Amino acid sequence: MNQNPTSQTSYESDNYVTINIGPSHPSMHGTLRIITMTDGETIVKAEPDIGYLHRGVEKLGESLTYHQFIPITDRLNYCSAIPNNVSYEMAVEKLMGVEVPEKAQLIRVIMMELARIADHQVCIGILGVDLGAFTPFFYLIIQREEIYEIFEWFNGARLTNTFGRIGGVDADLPDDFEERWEELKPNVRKANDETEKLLTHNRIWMDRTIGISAFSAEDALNRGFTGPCLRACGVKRDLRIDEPYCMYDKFKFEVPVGKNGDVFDRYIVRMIEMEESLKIIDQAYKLYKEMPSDAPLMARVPKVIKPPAGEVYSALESPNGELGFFVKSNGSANPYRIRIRPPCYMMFQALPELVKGEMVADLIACISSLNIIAGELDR
Amino acid sequence: MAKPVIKKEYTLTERIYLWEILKGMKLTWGHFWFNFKACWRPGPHTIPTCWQYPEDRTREISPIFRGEHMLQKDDKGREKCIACGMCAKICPAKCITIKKGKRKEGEEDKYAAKTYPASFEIDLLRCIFCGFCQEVCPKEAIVLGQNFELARYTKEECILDKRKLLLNYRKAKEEGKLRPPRKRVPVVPAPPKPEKAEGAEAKEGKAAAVGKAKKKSVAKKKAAEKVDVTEKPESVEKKEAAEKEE
Amino acid sequence: MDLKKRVEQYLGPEGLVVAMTECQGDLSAEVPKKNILDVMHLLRDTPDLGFNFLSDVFGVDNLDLNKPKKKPKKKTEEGEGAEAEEEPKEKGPSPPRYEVVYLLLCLERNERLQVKVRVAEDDMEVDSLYPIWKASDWPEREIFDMFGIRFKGHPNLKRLLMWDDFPAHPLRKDYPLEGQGEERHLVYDD
Amino acid sequence: MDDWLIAIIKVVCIWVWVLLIAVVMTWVERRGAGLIQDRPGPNRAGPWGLFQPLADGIKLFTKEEIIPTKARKILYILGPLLFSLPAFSAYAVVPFGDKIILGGKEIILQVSDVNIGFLFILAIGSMGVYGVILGGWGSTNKYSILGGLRSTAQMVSYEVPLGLALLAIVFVYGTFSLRDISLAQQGTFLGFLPNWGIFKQPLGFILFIVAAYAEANRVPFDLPEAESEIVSGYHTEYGSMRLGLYLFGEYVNLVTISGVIVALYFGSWHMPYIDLGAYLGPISWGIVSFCIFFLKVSFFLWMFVWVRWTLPRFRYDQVMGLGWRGLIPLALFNIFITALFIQLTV
Repeated sequence: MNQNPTSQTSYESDNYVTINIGPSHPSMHGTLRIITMTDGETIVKAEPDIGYLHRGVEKLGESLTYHQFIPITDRLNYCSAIPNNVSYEMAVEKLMGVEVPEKAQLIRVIMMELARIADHQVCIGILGVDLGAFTPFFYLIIQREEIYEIFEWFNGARLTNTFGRIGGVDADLPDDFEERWEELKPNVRKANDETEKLLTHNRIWMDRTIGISAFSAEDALNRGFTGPCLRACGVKRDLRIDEPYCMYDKFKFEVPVGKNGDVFDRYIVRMIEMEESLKIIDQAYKLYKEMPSDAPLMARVPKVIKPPAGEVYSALESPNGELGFFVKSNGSANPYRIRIRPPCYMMFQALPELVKGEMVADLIACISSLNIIAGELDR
Repeated sequence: MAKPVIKKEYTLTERIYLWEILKGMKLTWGHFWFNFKACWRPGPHTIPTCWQYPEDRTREISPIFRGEHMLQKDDKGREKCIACGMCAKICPAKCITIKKGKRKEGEEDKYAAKTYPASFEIDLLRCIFCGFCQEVCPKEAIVLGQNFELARYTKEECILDKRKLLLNYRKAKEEGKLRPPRKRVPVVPAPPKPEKAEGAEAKEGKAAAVGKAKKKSVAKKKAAEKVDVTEKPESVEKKEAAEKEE
Repeated sequence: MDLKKRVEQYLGPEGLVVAMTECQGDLSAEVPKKNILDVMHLLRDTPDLGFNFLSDVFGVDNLDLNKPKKKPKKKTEEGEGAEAEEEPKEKGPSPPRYEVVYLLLCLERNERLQVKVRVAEDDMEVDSLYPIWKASDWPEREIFDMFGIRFKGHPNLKRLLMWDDFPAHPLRKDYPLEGQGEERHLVYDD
Repeated sequence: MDDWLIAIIKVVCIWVWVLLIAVVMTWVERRGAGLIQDRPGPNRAGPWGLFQPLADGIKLFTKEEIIPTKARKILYILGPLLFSLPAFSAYAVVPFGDKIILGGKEIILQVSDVNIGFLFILAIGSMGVYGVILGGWGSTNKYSILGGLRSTAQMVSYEVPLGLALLAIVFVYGTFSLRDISLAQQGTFLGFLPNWGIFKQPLGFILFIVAAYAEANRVPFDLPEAESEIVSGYHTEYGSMRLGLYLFGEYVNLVTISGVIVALYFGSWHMPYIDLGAYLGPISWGIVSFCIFFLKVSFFLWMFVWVRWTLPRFRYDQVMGLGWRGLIPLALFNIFITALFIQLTV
């Protein structure tokens, strides 16, 4: 593309209207801002402007100890805090060379997959709301509440879980987990089913999503796409399989792959991933039950964590894509530099290309389907 | 293994709009009818998925919910807190300030240990409810209770002093909503160097990394055992915390 | 053949790799700053390396690391309390202050490689990777925003997270955690 | 009693009645949405939350009226009035019952039985678009202008299939008067079906109802006020009672449209198979016919709510495509078939 989409050119033109969408707009997730230049309703140029939720998390991390940073990671992707926690913990554990006990890893898997379901539910629900279908959102969000209930009984918080500690997890699964899980599973399936019934084959929905903001696999890789959005483009890449962590290589699950990389594919990929997550949790819980009840949940880590000097990067497959933490230590009790690689950061920068030539309504659908979370976008 | 998920050809039923719309309407009607019937149930909690919050408080809150803080007392009604300052040190939001006081003669029935917090303040406006303070507390003195109704009229009310924290404890005790004692998270047993009993002893506080769930002597013994030598004995840390406070 | 040898084999002869370090299995290669584009082309196009995915780009400020190791735990307390004692230029050539780290990924073999470029304070310009990977668009803008390192050839190098006329570069180690009291003044016309 | 007095009483009664339905509709909509979405909906104000509209009304009335500095004042103020006035006046030709005999005087339950009732509805209905476009333009807000433009294009486009669908009805009944059409729907059709318009014009009914949804800016055609895209469309900048008038006008429109649907396609005040008028006295029949009509209208009002909370929203170009490429050819085809059929049978 010879014309660079994000370059700053004048927004004044006799033929075009400049519309400033955001930072406070009903469908801007968090506080995003997009300056669009439209020809009628067709977008000629769109330029995202981020930073309205910038809290300086990376700078903040340099002043906290390794443990104190865990609650801060909750606030990155607030729709699914647990993968954020785990990703950071994994990075520090890698830096320290600590092996996490298997049972703790299983608990992490179970909780992360629950968080993945919750995240996808929100994403699809919001996508529906942004396209005018309110009802599926509520069917999905009710089940998310049940998932949050499990989180609450696990360690006392619903949204900002502060899950796990460096070297393991902070609590065992609650006693009634199985009960809750068996109750939750069919309900999640039912809610997904109802969403599918309301949306998937509805012509209005199909018209609104199929072929919208389609992206080729090549472009997506060049742009650094990861996660469901990359898989929707037809690239089968899932860190859970490609770079297994947390015993993911022991579970059998499928990775859905789309073809066109449009909004519809992203939606379907997420739908199927939820189903696969349910399967993973089943398998993980089976393995978990086989473990002795007093199996260790924490590795032996010192009370004050002072990793040896060095720098590592560790990533996992968050619901949104590759979520990586780069941690550099200088041997002291505070991390020297923490870099967060949020998945939607890379995807959002491709927005100008994604929505070029689409309409304003499609821009909204595109943002929703990318699942942009301003918290992790701006950090 | 990749799943083909795409079906881009519109079928006839998809083409004509109406069939799928009617199917969707049937589904929403099902929900409507179910909830319409539920509406007539007595009591505030009619529709199963919704709690009519201020009236209906039947929703069970997890006993380990991380809500408003309280300072616990022991069985004899003495304050457990020893003002070691661990909570203030670990707090990521730096919302706890403690002033240490020395127990005088004749106050043995008020304070459990030789030191006690002369003042103990938690700034709820800063607190992020991560629960680290209750994890590090060696005496299980500070815990997060089940109260989630934190709205106040003024900023001053949001600063919990010691009186309020103890009041919270009394209220929770009266309502039977005390937090259950901490469960120990089993830790990987130490490498087989010392042949002392591990199984029971090796269980450490909830988060071994930050927690100090042990009696002092045991903790010290264990610290000596540890392979990772970065750890300081507890007393040193405590001193540091106290110093920092000044 | 393991990755380290391969990288050395392809990059070494042209002197394109200064040093290679390994930390917990993460391999990082330091390359000369002026050759970064060549290195990236080589890394991407050599079939044996095939690093075709740019995962992330970010900067690191090594100011505190380069300091003499007298007080190793000086900034454990209040973030950047050290701001007051401006570190004067040490005698002798101190190592370049900044690093730009590129995280590369080979999708076929699932190998990761960190490529590092050291940036001295007197020459804060690095070639932009935008022509190779568009993924480096925003990360480079962010580095410019946070560290003040400029990228040559970047089409739209302006601040990303902070507002446009923000006076400082916040992720530098000598910038205080609490900020310096910058305020954004929004000006509305009429 | 003088005729003009009767007329005034009728006007006032029907005005209040329509207003009341519209008010209750705001409650039904939110309560229905709640129940469909597994939540109770507004249930605090009064029994079952029935006073919620009242509370909303008080809120809207007592809010400060703000006119944006850069707004074009006259247009801005004119917008909501021009929107709500036609909405109220369109109901004048829609019947709401058969007739009632009071003091030997026959009173038809309709404000005025104009013999060009259809044309009146079409004409007045399309007046409403002025309010929308003026409000959108007068606000000097880009979202408002987009909303106004969307609304205008959509209303103008869907007038055509609406008119064509009505034309087929005129073919069938040979009159423009809604009362005459209502009267003609008594008895049975083909021996076993009620003699209702929907059985004579099934395709026409579908076309009409789709076009009517589009005219009323209801989901799935609610793009003029699509809140996820253009915030609130043409009434983004409005507040207090001016916003209230817009919202209110929409509900009044719904009542009118439901009334027209019932009068044309669902046998007005007739029960299927039973001619109640033959068994009841003149006064009681008047009341019963009114009730029957109202029940039918309520069903269609509920349909609006029901559909709204089921469907996603169209995109602007898709709405236009559906209108011009889908509905208009179908409507023409419908007219052709109807004309052919009438020609063959008569």
